[in-house]
Amino acid sequence: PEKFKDPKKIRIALVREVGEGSFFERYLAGAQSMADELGVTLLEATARGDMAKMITAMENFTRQRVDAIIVDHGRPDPLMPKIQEALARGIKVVTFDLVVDDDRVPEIEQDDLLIGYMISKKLAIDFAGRANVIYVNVGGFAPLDKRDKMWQVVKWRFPGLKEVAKIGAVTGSTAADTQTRMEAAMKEHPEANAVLAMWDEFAKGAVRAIVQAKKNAQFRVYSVDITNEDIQMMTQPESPWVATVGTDPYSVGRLAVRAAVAKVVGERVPKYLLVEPQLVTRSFLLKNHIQSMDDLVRALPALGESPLVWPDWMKAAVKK
Amino acid sequence: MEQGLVARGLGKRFPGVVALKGVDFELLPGRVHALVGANGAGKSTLIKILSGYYPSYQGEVWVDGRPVRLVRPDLAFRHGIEVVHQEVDTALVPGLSVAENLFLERLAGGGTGVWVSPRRLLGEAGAALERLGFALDPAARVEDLSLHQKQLLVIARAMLRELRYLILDEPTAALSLTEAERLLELVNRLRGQGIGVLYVTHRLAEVERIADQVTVLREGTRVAYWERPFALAAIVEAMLGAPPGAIFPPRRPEPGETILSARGLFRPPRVQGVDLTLRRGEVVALTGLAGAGKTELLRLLFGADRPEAGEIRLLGRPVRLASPTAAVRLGIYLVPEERRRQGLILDKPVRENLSLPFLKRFARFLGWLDRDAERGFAKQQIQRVRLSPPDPERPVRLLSGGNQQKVVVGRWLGGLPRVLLFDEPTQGVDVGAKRELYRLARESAKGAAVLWATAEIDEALGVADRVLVMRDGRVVAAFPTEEADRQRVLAYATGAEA
Amino acid sequence: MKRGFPERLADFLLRYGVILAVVFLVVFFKYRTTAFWDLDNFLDILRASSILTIVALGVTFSVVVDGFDVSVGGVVGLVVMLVTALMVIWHVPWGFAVLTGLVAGALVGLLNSLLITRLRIPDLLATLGTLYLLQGTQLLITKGDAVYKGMTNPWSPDRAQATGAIPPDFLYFGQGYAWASAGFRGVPVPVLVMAVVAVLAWLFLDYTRFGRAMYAVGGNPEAARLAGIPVDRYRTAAYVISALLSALAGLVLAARLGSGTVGAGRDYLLDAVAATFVGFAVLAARRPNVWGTVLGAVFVGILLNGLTMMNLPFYVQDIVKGLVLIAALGLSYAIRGREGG
Amino acid sequence: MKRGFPERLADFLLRYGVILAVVFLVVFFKYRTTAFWDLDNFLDILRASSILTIVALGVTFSVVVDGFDVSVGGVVGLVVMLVTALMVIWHVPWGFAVLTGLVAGALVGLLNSLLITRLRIPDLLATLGTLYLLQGTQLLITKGDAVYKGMTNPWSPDRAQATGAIPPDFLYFGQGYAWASAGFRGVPVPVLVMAVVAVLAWLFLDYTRFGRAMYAVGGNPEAARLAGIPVDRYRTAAYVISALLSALAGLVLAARLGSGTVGAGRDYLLDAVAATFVGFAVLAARRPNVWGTVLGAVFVGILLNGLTMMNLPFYVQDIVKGLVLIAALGLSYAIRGREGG
Ligand SMILES: Nc1ncnc2c1ncn2[C@@H]1O[C@H](COP(=O)(O)OP(=O)(O)OP(=O)(O)O)[C@@H](O)[C@H]1O
Ligand SMILES: Nc1ncnc2c1ncn2[C@@H]1O[C@H](COP(=O)(O)OP(=O)(O)OP(=O)(O)O)[C@@H](O)[C@H]1O
Ligand SMILES: [Mg+2]
Ligand SMILES: [Mg+2]
Repeated sequence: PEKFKDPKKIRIALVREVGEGSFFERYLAGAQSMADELGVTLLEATARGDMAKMITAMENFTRQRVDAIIVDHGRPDPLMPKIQEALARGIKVVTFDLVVDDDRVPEIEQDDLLIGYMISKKLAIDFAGRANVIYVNVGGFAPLDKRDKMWQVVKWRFPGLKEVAKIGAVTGSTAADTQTRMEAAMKEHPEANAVLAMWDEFAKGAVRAIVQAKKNAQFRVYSVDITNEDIQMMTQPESPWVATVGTDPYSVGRLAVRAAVAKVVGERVPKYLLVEPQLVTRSFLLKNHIQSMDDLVRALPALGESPLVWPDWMKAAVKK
Repeated sequence: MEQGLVARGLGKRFPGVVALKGVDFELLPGRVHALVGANGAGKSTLIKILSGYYPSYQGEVWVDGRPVRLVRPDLAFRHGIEVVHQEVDTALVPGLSVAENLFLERLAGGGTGVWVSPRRLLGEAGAALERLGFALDPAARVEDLSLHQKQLLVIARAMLRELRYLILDEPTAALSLTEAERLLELVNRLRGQGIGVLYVTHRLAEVERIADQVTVLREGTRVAYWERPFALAAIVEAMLGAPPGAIFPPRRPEPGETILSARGLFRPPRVQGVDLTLRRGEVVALTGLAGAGKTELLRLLFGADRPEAGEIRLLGRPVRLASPTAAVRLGIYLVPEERRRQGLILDKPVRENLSLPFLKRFARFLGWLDRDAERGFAKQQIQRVRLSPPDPERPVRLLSGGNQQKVVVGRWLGGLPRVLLFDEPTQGVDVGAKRELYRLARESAKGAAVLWATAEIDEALGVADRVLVMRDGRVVAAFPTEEADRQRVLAYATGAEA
Repeated sequence: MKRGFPERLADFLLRYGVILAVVFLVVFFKYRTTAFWDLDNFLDILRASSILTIVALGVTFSVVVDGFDVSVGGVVGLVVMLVTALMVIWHVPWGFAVLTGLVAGALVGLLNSLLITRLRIPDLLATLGTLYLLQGTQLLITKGDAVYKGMTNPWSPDRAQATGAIPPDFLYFGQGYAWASAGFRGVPVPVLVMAVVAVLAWLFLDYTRFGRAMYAVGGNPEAARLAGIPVDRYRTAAYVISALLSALAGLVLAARLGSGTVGAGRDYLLDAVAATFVGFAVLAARRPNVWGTVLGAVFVGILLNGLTMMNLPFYVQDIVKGLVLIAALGLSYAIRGREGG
Repeated sequence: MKRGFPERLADFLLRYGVILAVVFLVVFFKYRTTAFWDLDNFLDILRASSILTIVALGVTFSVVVDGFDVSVGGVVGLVVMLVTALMVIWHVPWGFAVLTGLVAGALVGLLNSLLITRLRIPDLLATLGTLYLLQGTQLLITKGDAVYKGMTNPWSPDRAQATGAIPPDFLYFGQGYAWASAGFRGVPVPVLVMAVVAVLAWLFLDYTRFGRAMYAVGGNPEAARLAGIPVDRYRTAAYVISALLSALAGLVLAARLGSGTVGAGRDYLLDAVAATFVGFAVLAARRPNVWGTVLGAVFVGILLNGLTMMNLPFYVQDIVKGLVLIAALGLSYAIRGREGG
């Protein structure tokens, strides 16, 4: 198509709420790889969890008249006006895990409600509906809030699930902090036998606490998100971390860039691009000798490259 | 080759001032060499050079014939030169104990090993202080000491090193009679041991008593030198560059109505029930040994401390002095004992230090400051106290001790004093400036009552119309100056007479 | 006495070191990026710096009285959550919510000064305690949730939806423009707020007796007290002002975000401190001063903006920030050191 | 002079205020929770506090020379990332990696002291600049990724997997136990490390002439200089020690996590400062001191542990932390204030 004559000229801006940690590193790597394959320019700004910085970045890119902006996480109320501004200036916008009621803006979503439901349900099933759960989660972060909603639902569905303690704090070193709190909680609630961690940083802390207290036998840990690091910890000998639900940030990153480029060149992109979250169990990993995300993607293609937004000209461009 | 500490053509300049130029000077073993001069004459500067305080200076110094460049403190030590600086606080380490301060350069690695045993240190310190006859608790923390206790500590420290030349910069300024006495004996003893002592003072009587030689500085140059016997008058003239008049202004006792009266002021440990009345037009001296409670009494009258009992009446009406702010509003002013710590904001220019209490006066709408009015006020006060240099924008940090004192006094004279409280105002102030202060006290006594606390009995007798003697927190005697004489006052102060 | 070229150069650097650094940065970015050199961009930089600047001015006040207020970030966060929650959850009219926010700020300031002047707790510690307190309180308001249109009311037993909203009039303070015209987008309101605050603070500190007294209190409390200055009252004032400014910053931030985000303002402390102390070096003031602080804050803003445009990864930006900070200060202080020595 | 009961009580509170607070907490938790009162739990508390304690001791050293090292958190983070990355990405033997980590720490300390003693930049600012620098650098090492077995090597063009691993010998320092026996789980190694560090620091500061000299430098640099103490050398030493201790803390943290978590150690600064200055109040020391700092750090640990057991949300824990801090300090300082007044 026209606009794609000179890909180099296409400038895609990626505005991220957070940039640290394996999830986001892999996400960025995916986006970058896609951009390289298509030969478009990818600009990047990271707000380190500070909304004010995030909208400042939006403003900057809007003024620079980039061709498209990918908004990664963040909260709707602050970002909505900025997104409108961008659209007003003819800049295409794509969001990831951010709800915007505007048909011009495709939303990529690793459906957090579904994630929350799947993992809670998995826990309920495994324990046949009765468990003493140490719940690790905090409010105030959109994805975590959505997952929490479904945990409430599942608790209501399975009255046998008891939430004996709720811990968790988002700090500079969340994992280490959770570990400390988990140590205390385990002692205070010897009856606890399950951990539901709505974010893998939480899970890491909880798992370390359990392993170092040699209570592997007593606990089973359920979590959200899946990265190389998580796979490593899940496949440790008698690791209590039995199941997690997530998507591959790498392919999400690639999808985001594709969607942005498609919008720029005038393709029509569906409003909702749902990335199906996948349930990954410890037994599955062990059975297939999975050591890394790449192995996992091979064994579980549903987790890999998304089939969404692949116009032929794009396939062609990648071929070259 | 000649013995002694010999300096030729010493000079030191600071941005804007030449503090010292071309001064020759020698200090011989077993002699006491007095160094006198007006405030800002350059005494401290000369001393700081000899102590290796300045990394650079003009002129040469020989120690026992060997040329040396004293550009670092440890060089001075190495040649057995010990200095007790004028501002003791610069030489002491708060947070450490008296003992540790006493043996400070051991910590610098004076041969001693790595480990230090606090207990042994305390023991040694105790013994040493015992020997010197100083009543200091080796375990006490320096920041808890009073000014004069700190002074003693610094002197003690100098004594303990095996020194050959001792330099004392106004050591007795903050000391009271008895302590000063003890110090002078000490100096004599050291002279006996063949140590050369350079003695800076503003108390010419002390020069008379112990000095073998005296050098006079004026505006950074050496203007005179004498061997015993000296003519004090000549010394004073050399210092001031003009024939001295009477030190004390003539009395004009014309006691008006009572301005301030206190009944049963009580704030243990140092004020144990004091009555006094101050009347317009009279200067009242409050004397007594250090620790008698003069300072504390003054602080009560100024509202700096609260009395546990007793009442204060101003013009007959009882007043509650909740804070200095209240006192100042009522026209009660205090010239505090430690000017650097309590009187001045060292980094601010003279102007701001002068106008500080009366900012309201220069404030227009919404507190807007009228800079011109302020500057005018500053200029006027500078003239009134004859500050040198007469520069309103100079940071007071850079003024010499005496001139700093003038700033504090000048500040209050700019107000509308009803009661003026002076606490050791002539500490470290030269005769000229002293005379100024006496004059100013007398002058302001026209409209106000003046209470003048001093440990120097002669000063008390000279300046005042009435003398109150304090001991252990009580006023033990009070008499008009005519009927007072040195012996009786001293007797009351020490408790020989009660 | 006359002085040679080296001295005069040194003196020049001492006075203008930081300013030079800023100018250098601007020129550098002008030529390395396309979009930097542009009026709107400068206004955006100022808008991005405005909140930090206001906070930093608060810190400056506390430093003027020789104290140190580390609770500022906490106040910002508290006010953001409080004000938005009042509007969204409890339907409080925005004007009233704003008032409440400011009052809350003032109260925190009072608490700080009570701890410091009455209980005699060292400034750093007292305000640190308050900071912990505030970090917790701001989350307590919503039980840890963020505040946004249609949130579930954390205090309703049946987790009902909150039906309130944040009115445009309020948002105007964070997102609006003044003096807009055909050719000109207008001046962002936060920039105006910042400018007003800065000018007022400057006049207050440098031209009124109150400011003078505050500096005196900072210079030597004992002497100030014995000169009849009501020291404790001035220190109280300083901490209240500090907290009030932080509260104001919180309001602007809330208006800019249009919602209450958890942990907002947590990161302002370090930058604010940096800005304040960089201010010491500006024009060789050697004391906390308003314009120095402002420059210091804008400094950081310029860096962030320019570096993002050069598309450097965020962690590289931190490195550069550190280097530039050190360089600029080294310039000023190294020389002063020499002078002092 | 003899003193009545009130004075003696005041004096008692002044000396033991903080200690009392700790005791009170322990008793309180003993009765409000089931698992708190238990040897293993105390050891866990100590383990949880050990890293903070080591960092805080670093800060203490900087405060002893009347400085202030705010870069400690940055050093912790840097070392965590550096050491783990060396082992996982570049297959460096763990002993060597540890060495590198310590060297890196020492270098940061040197940098700080250079900025402070040579360039004469005020401590707070200099270390703040370093902090920014470090926050960036630690992310640069892995381009923002965490470090763990089987991570993709951020530096390999084809995103190959890193094949290194963190050996158990290294993990031992964070997760191992000493003197384990049938009845007794053993003492966590981090606790041992902490104890050793504390004792050494204590002996050094209180019983060697170097330590006393450091206090002298902090109390009055001028006087120290006049006494022939090489002031700048001591300040340099203090900052190097401070950084080294932070580096050590980083090592323990890395061993405890068994991986390089991004942003680890970012939050230690405030708590470390709190611990250090709480230490001032312990036994009315009125100056930075080792045991005070340790107590201050453990204090925070106890709170966290006990409140978690009571299942309070983390923001309430912050509030309590603030209140307890203020109360404990108020107790000590209010009284000193009176004495001083
Ligand atoms: N660091 C400095 N910078 C600038 N000027 C200084 C400095 N130190 C001293 N001076 C000036 O040098 C002159 C001599 O000061 P010095 O302290 O030697 O006088 P002094 O004889 O000791 O007076 P006093 O008897 O009051 O102590 C004074 O004019 C003083 O203002
Ligand atoms: N014997 C002592 N023991 C402890 N402290 C003392 C002693 N004597 C005096 N001081 C302290 O030294 C200072 C001066 O003594 P104080 O003010 O009590 O009596 P004074 O008559 O004013 O003495 P000065 O002549 O120093 O003014 C006071 O602050 C006091 O705390
Ligand atoms: Mg002098
Ligand atoms: Mg006195």
